[in-house]
Formats: sequence, C-alpha cells, structure tokens
Amino acid sequence: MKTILPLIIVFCCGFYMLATFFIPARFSQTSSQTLQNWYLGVMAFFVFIGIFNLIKINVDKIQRKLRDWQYSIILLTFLGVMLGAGFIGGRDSKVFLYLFENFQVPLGATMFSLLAFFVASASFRAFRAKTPEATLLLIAAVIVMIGRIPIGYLIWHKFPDLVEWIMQVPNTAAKRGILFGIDLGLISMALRVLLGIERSYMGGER
Amino acid sequence: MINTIGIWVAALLTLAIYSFLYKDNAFYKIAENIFVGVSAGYWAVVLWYDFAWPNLFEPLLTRGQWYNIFPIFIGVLMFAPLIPKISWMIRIPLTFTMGVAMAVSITQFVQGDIFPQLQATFLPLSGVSLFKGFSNLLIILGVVFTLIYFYFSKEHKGVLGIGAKIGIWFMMVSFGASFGYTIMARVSLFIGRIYFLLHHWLGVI
Amino acid sequence: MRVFDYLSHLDRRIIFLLVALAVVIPMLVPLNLPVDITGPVKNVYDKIESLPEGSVVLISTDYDPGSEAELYPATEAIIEHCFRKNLRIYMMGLWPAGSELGNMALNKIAQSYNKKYGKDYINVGYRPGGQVMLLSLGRNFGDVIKVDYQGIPIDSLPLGGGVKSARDISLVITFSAGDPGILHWITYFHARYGVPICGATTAIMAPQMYPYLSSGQLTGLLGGLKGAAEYETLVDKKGRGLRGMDSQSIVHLLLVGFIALGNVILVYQRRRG
Amino acid sequence: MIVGQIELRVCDTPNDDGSSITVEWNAGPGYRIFEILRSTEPDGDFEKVYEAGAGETIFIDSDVKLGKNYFYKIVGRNDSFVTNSQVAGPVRPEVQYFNLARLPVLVCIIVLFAIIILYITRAKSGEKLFVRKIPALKAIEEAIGRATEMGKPVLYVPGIMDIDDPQTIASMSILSRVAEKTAEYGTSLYVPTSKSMAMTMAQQIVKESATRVGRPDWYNPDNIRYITDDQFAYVSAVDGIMLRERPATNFYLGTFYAESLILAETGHSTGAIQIAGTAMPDQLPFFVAACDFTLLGEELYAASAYLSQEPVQLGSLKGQDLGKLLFISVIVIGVLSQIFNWHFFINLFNIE
Repeated sequence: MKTILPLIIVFCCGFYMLATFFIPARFSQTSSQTLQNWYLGVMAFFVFIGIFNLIKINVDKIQRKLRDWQYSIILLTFLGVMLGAGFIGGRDSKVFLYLFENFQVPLGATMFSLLAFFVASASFRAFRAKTPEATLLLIAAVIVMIGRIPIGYLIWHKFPDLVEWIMQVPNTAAKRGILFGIDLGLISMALRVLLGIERSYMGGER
Repeated sequence: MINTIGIWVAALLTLAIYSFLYKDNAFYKIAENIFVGVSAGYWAVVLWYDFAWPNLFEPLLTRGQWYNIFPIFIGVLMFAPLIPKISWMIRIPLTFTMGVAMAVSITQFVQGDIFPQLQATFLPLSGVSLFKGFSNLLIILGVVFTLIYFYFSKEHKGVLGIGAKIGIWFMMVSFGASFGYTIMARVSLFIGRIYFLLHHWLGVI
Repeated sequence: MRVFDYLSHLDRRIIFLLVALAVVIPMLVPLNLPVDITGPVKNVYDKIESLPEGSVVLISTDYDPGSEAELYPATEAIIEHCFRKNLRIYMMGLWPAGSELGNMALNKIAQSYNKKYGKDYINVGYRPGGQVMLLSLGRNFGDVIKVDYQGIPIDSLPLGGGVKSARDISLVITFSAGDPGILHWITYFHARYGVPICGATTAIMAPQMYPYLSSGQLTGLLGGLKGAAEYETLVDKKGRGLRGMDSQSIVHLLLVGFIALGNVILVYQRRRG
Repeated sequence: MIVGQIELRVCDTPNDDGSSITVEWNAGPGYRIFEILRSTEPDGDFEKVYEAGAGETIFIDSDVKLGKNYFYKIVGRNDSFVTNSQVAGPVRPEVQYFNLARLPVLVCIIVLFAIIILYITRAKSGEKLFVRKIPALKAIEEAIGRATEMGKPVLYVPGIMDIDDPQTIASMSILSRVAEKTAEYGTSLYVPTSKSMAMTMAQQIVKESATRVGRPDWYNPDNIRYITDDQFAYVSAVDGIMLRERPATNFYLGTFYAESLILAETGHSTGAIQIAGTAMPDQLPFFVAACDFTLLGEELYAASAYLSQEPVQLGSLKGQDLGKLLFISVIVIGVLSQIFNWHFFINLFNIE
C-alpha cells in the first residue's frame, strides 16, 4: 500500500495527461485543465508547510539561544508583518506593498548585482590557459568582452560582427547539442518516474 | 516623508548587502534576515492568492464544485509527516504532482524543443554564400560532435574520442562566449544600484 | 619576482574594489568615450524622424525595476526624441510595475518641452491580458481602455478620444524585458494590424530578436544599455546610457586586464616548475 | 482606388473539440474593415459576428453549436466602397478525437519510449551494459570523504525550482546517494531548499537513506529546511550558511538561474570543494568557471542511473544513447532534404 498506491497515482496521472495532449475533444481538454489547476494549486498550497518549517526552526533557535539567535527575531518579525498585512489587509494593502517595494525589491536587485563582482573574480581565476580547452574558453571570452564595448569597434570595426558570429554559430551549435542531450535525459527520466523505475524520490525505496 | 524613509531604508539595505563582499558581518546578517522574512511572507501571500485560492478553494466555496475537495485533501496531506502513523501518505501529493508534471514536461519538450531545434538544424549548404554555407556546416557539425560527447555507451577512444574532443571544443567556445556576453548585463545591474545610491539617495548626479 | 607570488594570491576583495571604482568613477566624472552607432538603432531613429508632426506613437513599458538599469535610459532617450519631433505619446504597459517607470520619464521630459497631459501625451497604465488584450486593442481601443492610469475617463482626454484603433497608431515602441513583451507586439499587433514595431530589449534578449529584424517584422532595435547610449548619441543628449557605457567599457577592459594578468602569472609559475 | 474581390473559405476548425469554425478570406488592398456575417440558412438572415481590421485574414468563430450547419459571408468596406463576398457553407463544427497535427510528436514519444524500454528489458534479462566513467561523479565520494576528514559539514543545494521540474527529481535521486554516504560517515548534511515541496521530498529521502545504512539516529530534520521561495533571498541565506557553517564540500545540483555564480563564488571563497550540475545551458559557463567539477546537461540526468549501477537504470542510459544516434541520423537526412528539396521531410517538424 505504502509503495503501490503512490506508484499507481504517478502512473495514472502521468499517462492520462499524456493522452489528453493528443485528444482535442472537450472532456479531455477540460479534465486535463482541471488536473493542471489542481497540481498548481496543491504545489502553491504546500508553501504553508515551508512557512511552518521556517517559523519552527527560528523559534527553536531563539528558545535554545543558538548562535545568532537575535537575528531570528528580525526574521520572524518581518515574516509576521508580511503575513499579517497580506492575509488581513489583502495583497494590495499599503503595508504589504510598501515592504515589498522598499525592502524586497532593492534587496533582490542588490543581491543580483553582486554578479558584477563575481564575474570579475571568477574570470581572473578561471580563465587561464592551462589546457587547450581552457585556452579556447579564454579566447572566446576575451573576444566577446572586447567586441561588446565601443572600444572594440574602434580597434577593428568588424569586432562586433565577429562577436555576433561566435554567438550565432559555434555557440548555437554547442547549446543545441547540449539541449538535445538534455531532452533525451529528461524524457528518459520522466519515463522512469512514470513507470515507477525511478523511485528514489519516494525516500529512496528501491 | 514616507518616500524618503523608503529611499533611506533601501539605500542602507543595499550597502548592508555590499558589505558582505568585504566579509560577513552584522549588517549583512540583518539584511539577510529581513530579506528572508519579507520574501517568505510575500510569496506565501502571492502563492495563496494567485494559485491555491483560485485553483482549489474558490471553485469549491463559491462555485460549488464539490469534487474540488479531492485536491484540497491531497494538499492537506502535506501535514501527514507530523503524524508518524500516516506519514507515508505524504507520497500521495508528491506523486500526484510529479505524475502530472512529468507528463507535461515530456510533451512540452518534444513539441517545443526537439522538433523546432531539429528543424532549425536542417540548414542549407548549397544556394547560399560560401561564408554562410561554411557557418551552416559548422553549426551542423557542432551539434553532431557535441551530441557525440554525451554518448555514454563507449569509452571516448579512437574516432569516438576525437569526435567527443571536438564536441568539448565547441562547448568551451560557447561557454567562454556566453560568459563574456553576460558581463554587460551584470555590470548594468550594478550601475543601476550605484545610480540609485548616487542619484535618488545622495543626489550627487 | 615576488610581485607574481603576491598577485597569484591576490585577495579577491582588491578585485571587487577595482570593479566598484571602475563603475563609480566614470559615473561621477563622465569620460565621454565615443559610441559607434549600429544599424538597428539607426533604424529606430530614422523611423521616428520620418513620422509627420502630430503622429501618435504607442509606447509600451513592458519591464519592471529588475531591468530598470538597462531599459529606463532608453525610455528617456526615445521619449525625448518623440517630443522634440512633436509626436504625441500614448503610453501603456504589459507589466504591472512598468507604467510607474514610464510615467517618471514621461513627466520629466514633458516638462522641459512644455507638453500637456491629455493633449500631447497620456498614460493608460498597466493592461493585463497579453495576446487577447492586444488583439482586441488593435481592433477597438475603447473595448480595452476606458480610463487612464489615474482613473480619468479616456474619452474626456483629447488624445485618448482620438485613438480608436490600430490605424491611428503610427508606430509602436516596446521596452521589453521578457514575456509578455516584444514578441507579443510582433506576433499580435504587427502581424494582425500591420503597425510598425520598434523595440528596446535587455542585452540578453537582443540576439533573439535578430531574425525578426531581418524579416522586417521588427523595424528597429535598441539592445541593452549600449542601445540606449547609441540613441543618446543620435539625439545628442547625454544621459545614463552614455555614462553607463563609460563604466561598461572600463569594467570590460579591467576584466580583460585581470585575465591577462592571470595568464602572466600562469606562465611565470610554469617557468619555475 | 481599385478594390478587389473578396475570396472566402470556411471550414470546421481542424483538431479542436468541435467548438469553432475557421473563416479565412483573401481580399485585395484598400479595405478598411471586414464584417463577418453568419446565418443558419443560405438565404436566411445574416447577422454580424465579428468586425476585422485591414490586416486580418482569419477569424475563429467559437460561438457555434456542435453539429449545426452554418453559412458565412463577408462584407468589406472602406470609406467609399462596399463589397459583398459569395456565401460560403454549409459548414458544421465537429469533434475530433485525435489531433492529427500532433501525430509526429506522438511518433517521436513512442519511438523514444520504445528504445528506452527495449534497453531496460535487455538489462533486466542480465545483459552486461557498459557505461563510461563520468569524472564529476567519481569526485562525489571523494568530496564527502574530504569533509569527513576535516570534520566539516556537507552542503547540498538542490536547485531553486520545485519538484515539478525534472532536474529537481534528478537532483533528489543523487541526494539519496549523498545522504547514504554522509550518514555512513556520520558527517552533517545541510539541505536548504527554496520550495516547500522540495523540502518535504528531501526530508523523506534523507531520512530513508539514513535508515537504509543503519544510522536512523543521524537524521536531523532541522538540517533540511525551507528558506524562502524568493530566488535572491534564498541565495543570501545560503551564502550565509556557507560563511558561517563553513562546509568543506558544496553540491549544486538541479535547476539554477542567475544565482549560480553567486553561490559558486561564495563557496569558492570559503575553500570548499564544489561539485555542480545543471541542465540549464545558460548557467553551465559559470559553474564550469567557478566549480571543481561540473555535470554538463544530460550528465545530471545520467548521474542517478550511473550512481545506482542498477541494470534497469543503466539500460535507460543506453536507450538515451540510441536516441542520440537517431537524432544525428535525422539531422543528416534533414540536411540532405534541404539540398534535394525534400520539403515533405522538413515539414514533418512543423508543429502548431
């Protein structure tokens, strides 16, 4: 029961969904839409177990006075305000939007912008001509870097065209080859899941 | 007034995140915990209003679609691990989600990825300029050699080894080029933050 | 050669500091490095130049603060050009947060050209609904747009009442950071109603747009901050784009320098075995 | 102004559920609008159902009843002209039970399924299957061993997407091996997740893995925790874990977006051994540059089969390889079709 029922569910849901893709008739389309809505709904609903976990771990940290427990108070306060504002005042409430715009948005943008620094430290370290492969990586990167800025055009007016060519020809070729491999891997993975061959996601029972 | 406070808060949080580049410190920890708290709350609210409510509860409560009790039951099983006796039932929502999702991915990837990408590789070698023909040939060969690299059934030796090696070269050029190409966008993000600090906050430019 | 030994263990914080300086200094003290003008950007400029005075340009702000750094400078440069040519601007947005950014640029530039809201420009704000909305919009603006972003009935504004369907729009310019965005305008507005489309996209998206440029479905394109810098050069108004481009050039050169240094260190270490 | 004739064609919309009729027309230039009129009798009262703009040539009428006959005509207008088309019909909307346009997709799926299943059965029947070594996978065990020697924890980041993403499933499958090894060695394992369902699944996996190697006491649910659904907030917290817990080994396996390099560079600064793997082609350059080992694209999916060394799993890898040969042959035929103008073959790949 503990193994068979989940396997039946994954098999039936999966192959039914596959079938509806090819059947335009109404019952098929509406039922597939319903199943997809349910799946989105269930996944979203799960966020509460996550929130529950987040609260539990941080309350625990404060109670046991673990390292950095003071910060957990900050976390829980902001979490509480957001949940309160969102669920009581609605998602258009002033507090909710204010916190989103003045806290979450700039924090997200700043975290994202750290990449400007990390591309620099990574390229200093990694782009060294240790092997023929590393040399190719390095040359392609340097050509594109120079060709993308106005100075590249001043050095040689065909530089931007060369960059485009690299992006459109060897880059496209490699990306596409990688993609085909990925598609095959994905289909085989999905098939193994649907057939119940791949079960490690159920807690590794084999 | 409220706007000024907002700008100050955003500016100080921005600096707190950057301080992490020097080393981990109390300001970063404050910013990090605020960020996690606010965003976790934000997503819980958004996921509820945008997905869970309209897909599960609204049809049942306002449109009387009684059969929507099923997915709600499936969703509630997320709490099953709290009761050891029925903890295995957590597998029901997991397998339900995966069954639907895997099927959707299969059709989506065959239809949206494999077919158009294969077709895009059927490139003309004749009837185009010499340079274009060469570029097209290079794309076709690049795809084939990259695929050969991913061939798992044989040791990469002999002819297969050479093919796989060329495949790696194509990938390395692609990785280097993509890396170089992305830098501009990443630096733009930092420019955006600096502009915010210098213009909106300090007003010096 | 103790220098190389020191450099090979270079603290990454020094790299970070140099990157920060390379961005901040050119922003405070513009270097005014020259920018080359690419074809797709010139096409946008020429298209706007060719429009008769009083034509209505629809500007769609399809981005959010996440791409503000790349797309806002272009928004300002193009609005500047439109007002200078005495074109009228009908602004909307397919992304919720976009119309606020558009408004900021619109109000700022309208002031310097003495343009009046309602007569010379309007903003109808965020319009959800993607393709379905665009299709009905092209057929009849009145079906989709009843009020502007402030809730003022659209027919009470001279420009709002004057635009009835896609035929009254001379050009669409979309500032696009993803979906819904430029592809929607091409596939649903250009294909159906034949209105020419110009776009400004993030640098990452720009290469994906080349097929549409070559097929003529897209008239012109500004890619990333570089596109904005080129446009600022064309309209001769130095703004964030050119300033940002100075920073970009310096950072890129700095990175090339780092890579060169890394390889010099490698050669040195190899010689020593 | 010359105004041309309007040519009208109507048909039951192909491959639909019988809820619409497709109206298409061809008209010369000069028209400003087209009115589409519909009736249930050829000479009955026609009512306007749609008004199209100058550039439009097609209208899907979905306000029709299944199995009923309809007739259409079009009136084209401009400021001075009105032109009527011929009446077209009768046409009747019908249900289709198979979407013919998707037949090539079905064939492709059946072929791929068939070859994978073929090899799985061959493997089950005891045939020896060879699979080449994947360097990054060999490194996994060594990396865990290193953390154990140093007495430091292992960090496992399963990507930032939920379990509806096949990459997350592949990652979970690798997690079960990593958990077995860490449990065996008694090394702490941190799994921060960005999605609640992924957290639930990871907890199940790690718990079962610990039980399987006889160390149920080792399992600590608090180490497998949800942080936040937000991409960058999640990264800020994982960065914090790296700097404060100082794991000796970091795994980044799953779906990653821009955060890939933020994680990998922070991890590198703490001196951890890093093993990454993703099927997001755009993020591979960053992992390749900043990590010690990277599973490229398909290798992520191959990893779970490879690590298990179970014949059935390895069989599916063989099936994938046959799929690759098939793709290469299709590409060759496609390129030949371009040269010899076999449009039939190329058009097989047109999908609505």
